[in-house]
Amino acid sequence: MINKKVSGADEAIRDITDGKTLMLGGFGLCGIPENCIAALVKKGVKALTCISNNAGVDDFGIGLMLKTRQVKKMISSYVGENAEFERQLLSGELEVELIPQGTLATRCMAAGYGMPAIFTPAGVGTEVAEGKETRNFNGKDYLMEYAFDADFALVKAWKGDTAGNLIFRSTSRNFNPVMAMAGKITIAEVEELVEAGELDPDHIHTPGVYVHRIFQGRDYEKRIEQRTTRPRS
Amino acid sequence: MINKKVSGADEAIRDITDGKTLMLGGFGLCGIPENCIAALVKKGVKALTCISNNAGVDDFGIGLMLKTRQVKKMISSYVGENAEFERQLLSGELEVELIPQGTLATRCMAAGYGMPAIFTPAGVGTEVAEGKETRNFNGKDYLMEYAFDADFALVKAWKGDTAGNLIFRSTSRNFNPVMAMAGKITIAEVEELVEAGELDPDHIHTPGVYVHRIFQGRDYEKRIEQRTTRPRS
Amino acid sequence: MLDKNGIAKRIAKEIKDGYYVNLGIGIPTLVANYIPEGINVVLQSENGLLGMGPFPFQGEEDADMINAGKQTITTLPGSSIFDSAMSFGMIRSQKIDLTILGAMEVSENGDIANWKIPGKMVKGMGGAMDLVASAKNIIVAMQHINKAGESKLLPACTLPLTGVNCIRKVVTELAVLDILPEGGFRLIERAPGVSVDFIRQSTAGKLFADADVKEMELN
Amino acid sequence: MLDKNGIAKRIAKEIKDGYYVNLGIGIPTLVANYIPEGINVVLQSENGLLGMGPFPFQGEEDADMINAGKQTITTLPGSSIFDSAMSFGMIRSQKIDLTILGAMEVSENGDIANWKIPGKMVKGMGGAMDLVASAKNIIVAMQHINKAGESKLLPACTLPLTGVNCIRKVVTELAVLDILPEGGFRLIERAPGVSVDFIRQSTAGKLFADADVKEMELN
Repeated sequence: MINKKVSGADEAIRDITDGKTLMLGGFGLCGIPENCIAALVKKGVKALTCISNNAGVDDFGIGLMLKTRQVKKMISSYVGENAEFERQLLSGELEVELIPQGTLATRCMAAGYGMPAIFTPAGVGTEVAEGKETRNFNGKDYLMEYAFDADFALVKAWKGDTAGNLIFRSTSRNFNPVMAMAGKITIAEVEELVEAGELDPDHIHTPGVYVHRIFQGRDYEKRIEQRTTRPRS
Repeated sequence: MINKKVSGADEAIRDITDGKTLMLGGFGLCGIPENCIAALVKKGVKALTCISNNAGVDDFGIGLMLKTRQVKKMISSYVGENAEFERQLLSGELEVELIPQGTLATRCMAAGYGMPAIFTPAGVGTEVAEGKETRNFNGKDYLMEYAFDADFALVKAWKGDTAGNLIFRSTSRNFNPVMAMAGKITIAEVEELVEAGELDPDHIHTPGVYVHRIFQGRDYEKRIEQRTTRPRS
Repeated sequence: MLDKNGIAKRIAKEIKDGYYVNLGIGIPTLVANYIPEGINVVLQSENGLLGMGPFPFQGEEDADMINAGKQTITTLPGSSIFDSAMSFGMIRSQKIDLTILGAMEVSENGDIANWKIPGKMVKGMGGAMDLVASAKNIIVAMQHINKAGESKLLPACTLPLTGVNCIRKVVTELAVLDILPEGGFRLIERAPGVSVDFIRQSTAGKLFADADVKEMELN
Repeated sequence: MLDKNGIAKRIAKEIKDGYYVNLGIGIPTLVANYIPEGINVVLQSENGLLGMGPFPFQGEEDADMINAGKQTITTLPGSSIFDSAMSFGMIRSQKIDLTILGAMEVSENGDIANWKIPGKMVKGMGGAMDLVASAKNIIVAMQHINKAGESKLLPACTLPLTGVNCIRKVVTELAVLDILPEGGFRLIERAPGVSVDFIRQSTAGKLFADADVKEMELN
């Protein structure tokens, strides 16, 4: 097997430089690459384009990189939880491209699956369709949307092995597997890194071929956005 | 949960009638829906269009349905192991459409993912491209290939639960998950059927929403085509 | 006139045994509380879960287990987890029988606007555009009139659209209305104590209403 | 002149540390036997496996664990299993560093034919068309001349094509040849004991050969 293990976040992101395009996994604050984000903030790399379903909250997730003004452009589907984001957007400091969530996911998958473009009905007849090719199949209109072209994908998994294989836990899976497939260089941080051979080949969500670097993350905060509970009756 | 359990193969295929289009999972004889095929042979339904990577061997798999002349048309990628198939093809008794294996898989996935068409470079410049739309993206030519439209998908899994969730074992996974997503009605036969709740939600390959009927198969033969071994040294 | 729970309760009656249902954020989420006993329904959450269960007990919240509203939730026996591409794959291929979502405006030809107020609000569309473009059966849960008393059921939407010609049923604090294929709202039921005249006054889009339209039954 | 194992042995020298490799049926399968010690290579089998291991010991064959040639095989520590769509997804997105496959004919502009002889043989293309259309690095393992002594390295293929302008290297029982971007075979190495003249005679397509082209080293 090919060994993908690196020492940690700093080594993993060593060649992420100003102006690069990054995909970041996660939905809300669930399943985000916390260690990579912290390392990017520490490194101070700038003018990034970030493809991520959400933009974090004011003081966590991608929000940390917005605060330090490291992000030039966000490509997201929903950014409703971040006041600093909204401020930068309304002031024109931040470019934002909002696209449907399924389109976001499928454009990642298209990159990982070597499909240059896909068709989706999402956004037909709306401002999302402006400037895009529309095509009718079987009486229904679809937009043609292009595969993403990202320099790096930063994903977070539950378990991984030195061969780069990843297993996700619960709904922290979300965008992580499709982004892992889509990066030119994919960096995976995991809660538990094991030796090749310790994961069941049938249960691997992302095969190691898609992962270029893997490291065991630390100090995971795994913040909860909406702590909803029910009383014990 | 919604209960998808039926008594067995006969009940599962009850509404497969003459002239229907079926997808059948499996690669070679690995992971084929043995019970469903036996029930179709018993029922004697005719003029079927079968979408399957292979056509079985003379006396097993889809080969059994070729022997009984139940198949009008095969859509496959490789059919090299079946003399009866070759005879029917050369005599003109059987229509055959040979398509690249990746195109076959991706046209299934397209159906399951609600994408009317996909782009693939496979077959550009060959007879596979005849009559198809070619499109250039970033300097490379692709064929546009349409999603399959199958009345039924017949798949074989290792374990399944009454909610229709499926888990596959080893390389018997192959086309089964993508065909399971693609059938208008999907019938799954499993080696072990358990109650909903007994399978780990993180390890399910095919979510139950894609499966309409599930039953515990029996008398699995699981024939090996090429029994290759190495000596114990 | 219905409160939010009343709207949710009325919508719950539209759910049939064996349905896979996607519930949007807000009022739609409340619908889960009113699904009748004996009806087997599987809730899809588009972040990647089929078989959404109730909120966890206090102390059992799991940061890795949330719904599309980012709320901590639980699974049920038979649940499955999948990635975002598969989640929207099953939405596009119409494996979800019913989608219930909120709206800021709906038009008489079935257009919907619910994601953006230019210059004021830019939260994004999330999965709403995918859902409305794909679902075969969509119910909108919304307020019939805004705080200024203006109708949100319009001849044409004024806000940026989420989807066109896709909504077939609307449930508001005042009424249940179908949107006719040829255009126009058809009044199906009145909320308790609400008159047809008041509904007519509150509907800016074309309204078709019989004088004797029945009152909702909520139990 | 090389036998099949000799061809496989020569091709194995092209494999670099860290490569993901797809091996076709026939001679390419034999390549796995000659991968040098210390070179870490992961073999992909397009039916859905990364990390193909050796054949199982007698009595340990598993009908569920086969390669693309339908042979019983094993996994290695770090293997992963996936479905056919993902398998060809990773092929199309060029995650596989090297593809080795057989051919019936190759042309001087890099076309390949290996799936059909009209009226005689109709086995199908399997995954070959996907592989040749997608891979960035393809080596063809083939016979230079057929049993009648006719060249299979042609100005243009006569059989139905598998792919166009995609092959860059060919290893035969006689030689290693590159296919030049501008067209033509360039002789890189001679098999032991084979003369440049014989290779020239055996190559119907345009051949570029220096008189002093070196002999292969196989060990």
